[in-house]
Amino acid sequence: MTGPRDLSVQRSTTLSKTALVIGVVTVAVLVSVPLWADQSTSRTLVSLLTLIALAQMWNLLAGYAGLMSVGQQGYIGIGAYSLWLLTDVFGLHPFLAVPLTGLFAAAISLPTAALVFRLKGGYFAIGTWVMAEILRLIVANIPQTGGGSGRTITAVAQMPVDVRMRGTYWLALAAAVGAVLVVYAILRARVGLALTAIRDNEPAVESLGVHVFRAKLSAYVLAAFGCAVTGAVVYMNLLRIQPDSSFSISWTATMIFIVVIGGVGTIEGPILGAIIYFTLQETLSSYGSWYLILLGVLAVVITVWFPGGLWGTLVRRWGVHLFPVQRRLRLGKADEPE
Amino acid sequence: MTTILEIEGLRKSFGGVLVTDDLSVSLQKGEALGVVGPNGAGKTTMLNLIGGAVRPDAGRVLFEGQDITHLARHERCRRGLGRTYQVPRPFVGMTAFENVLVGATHGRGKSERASYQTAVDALERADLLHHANTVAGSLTLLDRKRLELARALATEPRVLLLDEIAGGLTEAEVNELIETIRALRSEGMSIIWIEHIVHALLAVVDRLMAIDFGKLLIEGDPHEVICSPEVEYCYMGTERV
Amino acid sequence: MTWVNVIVQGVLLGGLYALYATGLSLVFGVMRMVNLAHGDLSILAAFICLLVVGVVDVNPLLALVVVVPLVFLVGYLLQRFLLNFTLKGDDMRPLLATFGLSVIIQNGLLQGFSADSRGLDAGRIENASLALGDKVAFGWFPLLILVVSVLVIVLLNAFLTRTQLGRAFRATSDDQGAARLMGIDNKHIYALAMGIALAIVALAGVLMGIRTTFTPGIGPARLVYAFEAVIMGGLGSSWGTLVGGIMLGVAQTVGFQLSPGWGIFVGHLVFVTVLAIRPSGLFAKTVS
Amino acid sequence: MSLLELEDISTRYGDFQALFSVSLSVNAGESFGVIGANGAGKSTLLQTIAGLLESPTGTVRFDGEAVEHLPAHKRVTRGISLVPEGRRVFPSLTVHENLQVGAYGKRKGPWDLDAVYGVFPLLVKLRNKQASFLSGGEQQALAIGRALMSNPRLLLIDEVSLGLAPVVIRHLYEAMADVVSSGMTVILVEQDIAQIMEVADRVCCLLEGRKVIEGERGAISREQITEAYFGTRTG
Repeated sequence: MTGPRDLSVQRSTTLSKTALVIGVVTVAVLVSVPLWADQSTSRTLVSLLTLIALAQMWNLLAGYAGLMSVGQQGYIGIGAYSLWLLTDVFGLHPFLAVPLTGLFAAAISLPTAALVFRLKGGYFAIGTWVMAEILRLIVANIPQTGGGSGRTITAVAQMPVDVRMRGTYWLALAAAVGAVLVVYAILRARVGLALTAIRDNEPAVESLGVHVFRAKLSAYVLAAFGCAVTGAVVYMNLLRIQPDSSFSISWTATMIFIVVIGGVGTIEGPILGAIIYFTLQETLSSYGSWYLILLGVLAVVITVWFPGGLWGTLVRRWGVHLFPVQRRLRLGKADEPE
Repeated sequence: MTTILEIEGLRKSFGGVLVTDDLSVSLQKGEALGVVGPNGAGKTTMLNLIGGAVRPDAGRVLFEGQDITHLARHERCRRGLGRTYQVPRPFVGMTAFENVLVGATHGRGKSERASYQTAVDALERADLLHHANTVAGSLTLLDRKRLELARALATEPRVLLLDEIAGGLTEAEVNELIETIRALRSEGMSIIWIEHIVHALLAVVDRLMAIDFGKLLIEGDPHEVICSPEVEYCYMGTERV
Repeated sequence: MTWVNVIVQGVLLGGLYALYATGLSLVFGVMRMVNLAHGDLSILAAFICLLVVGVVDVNPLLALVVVVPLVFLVGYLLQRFLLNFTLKGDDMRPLLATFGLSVIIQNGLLQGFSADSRGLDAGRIENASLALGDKVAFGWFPLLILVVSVLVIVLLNAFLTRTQLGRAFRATSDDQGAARLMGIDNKHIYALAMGIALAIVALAGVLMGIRTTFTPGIGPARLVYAFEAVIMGGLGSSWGTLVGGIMLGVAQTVGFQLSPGWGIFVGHLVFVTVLAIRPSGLFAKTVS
Repeated sequence: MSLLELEDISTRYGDFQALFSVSLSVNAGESFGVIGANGAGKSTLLQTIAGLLESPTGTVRFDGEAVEHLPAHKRVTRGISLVPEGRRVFPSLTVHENLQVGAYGKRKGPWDLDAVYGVFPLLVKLRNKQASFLSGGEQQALAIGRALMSNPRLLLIDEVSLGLAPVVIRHLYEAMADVVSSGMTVILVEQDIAQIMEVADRVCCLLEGRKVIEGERGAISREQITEAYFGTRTG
C-alpha cells in the first residue's frame, strides 16, 4: 500500500468548458430580454423557460431516481393555488409568494411519498396520479377556493402589466436556470453518485452505505418544489386558477413528451426536448387533437425504437456531454490508468 | 481477543423451507473465518442476515456489542460491515473509480473530495487501479470480482463479508486473490469468507466452520474441520431426497 | 335511498370495477407490465360498439359478439408488434409507450366522435329493476354486470389452472426463459394475455356504456379505479380483485350519498387507507 | 451419423466474449460430456445450442438442418431440450403442472406422464405439491422429467450435481442411465470430472471459452484432463 500521492480528478472537458462560456453568455442575454424586447417575445420565452424547468424536474425523477411519476400536475396545482393563498389571502407580494409556493408542495410531498413509495414501477405511476386527483378533488370541493369553477388571483391581476410581465419573465428564467443548475449540482454531488448507482443496480447500492430511500425521497421532494414554483410562475401569466386545468394530467403529459423526445437521463435532453416541443406547439397546436395525436405517436416511436431520445442518440454517436458529471482519475505519470 | 461480530440463534425460512436454523457464530477482532457447506446449505443467507439484505424470523445480530438486527443495510455498512456479492453487481454505466467512489463517500459519510484517496487506495489494494477509468460494464469477470472487493474496501469496513469471491476464476487468479485477502487480514481486518475453493480458504483463514441445512455442523481448526467426519458426511453423502 | 340500498348499489358498481381490474391484473401477472392505456382502450371498445350499433341496428349486447373479438385482435397485435419491443431493458419503457398510446386514443376519439356524451341503448333491461321489500331495489342490469364479472373471474381462473395454454401463461409468468425451453413462445403468450385482458376490458367498456354515458376523456379514471381495486385486493389474487372492486364501488356510492362532490374522493380515501395500513393488499398471496 | 454439429461458434455478452469459435459434433445415441471450470463457457455452450442467447455467430446444425436462426421454443419442437442450470422449475406450479407444461410442444414419442413418473418415482407422491417447496434433488428430478416430457431427440443437461449431496446425485445419474439406454442423445455439462467419466461416451473440456481437449472416454488420461481443466500450462 502506498501513502497519499499526487492524484486529481478531472470533471470537465474542453467541450464542456466551451459550453459553459456559451451558457453564461446565453443566460446574460436572456436576463436582458425584457429591457429591449417587446412583451409578446418575453411572454413566449416564459412558456419555453417554464417548459425547461418542468422537464428538468420530471427528468430528475424518471431519469435519475427511477420514479415514473404521472402525478406532477398535483404539485403544479398546489403551486397555482398556494400563489392565490399567499397573495390574496395572506397579502404577500406575488414575486415573493412564487418561491414560497414550493414549500407547500414540498410539505405535501412528504406524506404523499410515504404512501406512493410503497408501490413499484407502473403501480407507482398510477399511485402518483391518484394522489394528484385527491389534491384536485379537495381543492374543487372547498368553497373558499372557488370550487370547481376556480377564481382569479386578484393580487396578481391588479399588478401593473409591465411590472408583472417583467417580474414573471425573470422568475421564469430563474426557475429554468435554477432547475438546470440544481439538477446538475445534484448529479455532481454525492447524492448524484448515489442516484446514478441506483439507476444501474439498486440492490447493490445499499450495501455500500447508500440510503436509497432518502436519495429517492430527496429527488421526489425537490421535484415537487420545482413543479410548484414553476406552476406559480405559469399562473402569474394565466391569472385564473381552476381545479380541472391547474391539476390537469396534461401538465405531466407535456413533461413526459419533452423528456422522451429530448432524451431521458441527461440534462441536455430536456432542454433540447423543450425547444422542440415548444416549436411544435407554436406551429401545430392549432390542429388540436391531431397535434396531440402526433405527439403521442412521436413518444411511442421514440420509446420503442430510439429509447435514448434525441440527445441520447447524439451522445451514442459522438460522445458529447455539455454537462459532464464524469470523474476521471488522473495520477502521477508512472501509474496513469488506461 | 474481543468479539467484533456475533450472531445468536438466527432462524429464517422462505416459503416454508427453513434455510437458517438456530445458527450462532461469533467472530473475533482480526480473525478470518471461513465458511464451507454444500450449495443451498444457507451460507449466502447467513451473509444476507448479517448484511441486512434479509431479516431473520428469530435471533439477533450483534456488531461491536450493539444489536443491529433491525438496522437497514446502509446503516450496517456505515457501522463497518462491508460485503461482496457472489455474482458481481457493478454499476455498469459508471467507471471503476466512480463505482468505488460510491462506497467511499456513502459508506463513510465523507465528502467526495475526501474520498478520492480512499477510493484510489481501495482500487490499488484490489489490484484494479490500472482500470480506474474503465466503464464497469466492460470489465472481465476477474476484474468485476476485484471491483466488488474494491467497493467493499472503500467503505473502510471493520468486518468484511466475502461471498465466493474466488468462484469462477482460474487457478492463477485465485492465487492472486489469496494474496490480496491475506494482506487485508494481516492489516487486522476481520473477515468472514464463504468459498467453495477449499485450498483458497485454507491458505487464509484462522478458523473454519461448516454448515448444512442452515445449521452449524462443526467449527474449529481449518484442517481438522475439513477432515472431520461431519464435513465428509455432508459432502460425501447421505440421503437427502 | 336507504343505506342498505346504497351499499347494494355500491356492490353492483364494484362488479364493473372488478372487470376492469381483472384485465389490468392479468397483464401485470403475465408480463409484469402496467398498461397506462388500459382505461382508454375500454372506452375505445365502447365507441367501436357505438359504431357497430350505428351500422347494423342491433342491441349493443349482441354487438359484443363483434366488439370483443375485434378488441382482442387489437390487443394481440398491439402487444406483438409494438409493446413486446418495450419489455427489454428499462422498465419505464412500457409505461412511456402506453402513456403515448393513451394520448393517441383519447385524442383520436375526440377527433372522431367529439367530446359529447354518448350512451349505448340496450332496451328495456337497462331500466328493469327488482324491489326487495320497499327499502331495497336494484336494477337487473347492474346485477347482470356483477354476475358477468364473477363469471369472467371464474372462467379466467379455470383457464389458467385447467388448460394447457393457461398453464403456459403461468409458467411464462414464473420464468419466461425456462418457459421458452418448454417450447412456449413467450411473445405469443404476452400477445394473447394482452388480447384476453383487452377483451375483458372491452366487455367492461360496453357494459359501462349501456349503464351510463361516456366521453373520450374518461378512460384514465377507469384505469385508476382498476388500479385501486387491484392494489386493495392484493396483487395476484383474482378474488381479492373482486373484493377490491366492490370495496371501491361501495366507498364511492356511500361518498356520493354523503355529498355528490365527494363520492370519488371517498373511494380514493379508502384506497389510501388500505395502502397505508396493508400495503400488500387485503388478500395478497404470501410471497414464497 | 452426427445429430448435432457446431461449427465455429462464438458468443458474447456485451463486451465479454464467452465462447471462441467452438466446433464439435455429437452422434445420435451418444452421451457426450462437457467439462470445465466455473466460467469456462459450458452453460453458454448449452444455451447457444438451445437458442436462448441473442446473437451467437457460427452454425448450429441439428439433424442436418441449420437451426441457428430458430428461437428457443422452435428448437424444442424440433427436439432439442435443455435442463437449465439452477433447475428453474416453475415455482408457483405444482409438480404435475410442471410436467404438463413440459409437453407443451406436443412432440410425439415414448415420454409421457407415466413414463416420467416411472423413471422418477419420488415425484409421484409430490405431484400436487408446489414446486417451490421441493428440495434441491427433487427439483432437479422434476427439471429433468419436465424436459423429457417434450420427447427430445437431444437432451442437454446443465450441471445435474450442482449443490446436491452425492447420494442424490447417484440416484439422478442412475435415472439418467435409463434415459440414455433408451437411445436418447444426451449432452451433459459437469464440473465434477469423476461423475461424467462414468456416464459419457465422449468428453470435451472447455477452458476460458475455448475447446482444449476432446476424445473418447478411455482415450484421455486424468492428467490431460486436469491440465485442460485448470489450464495449468497456459497459467
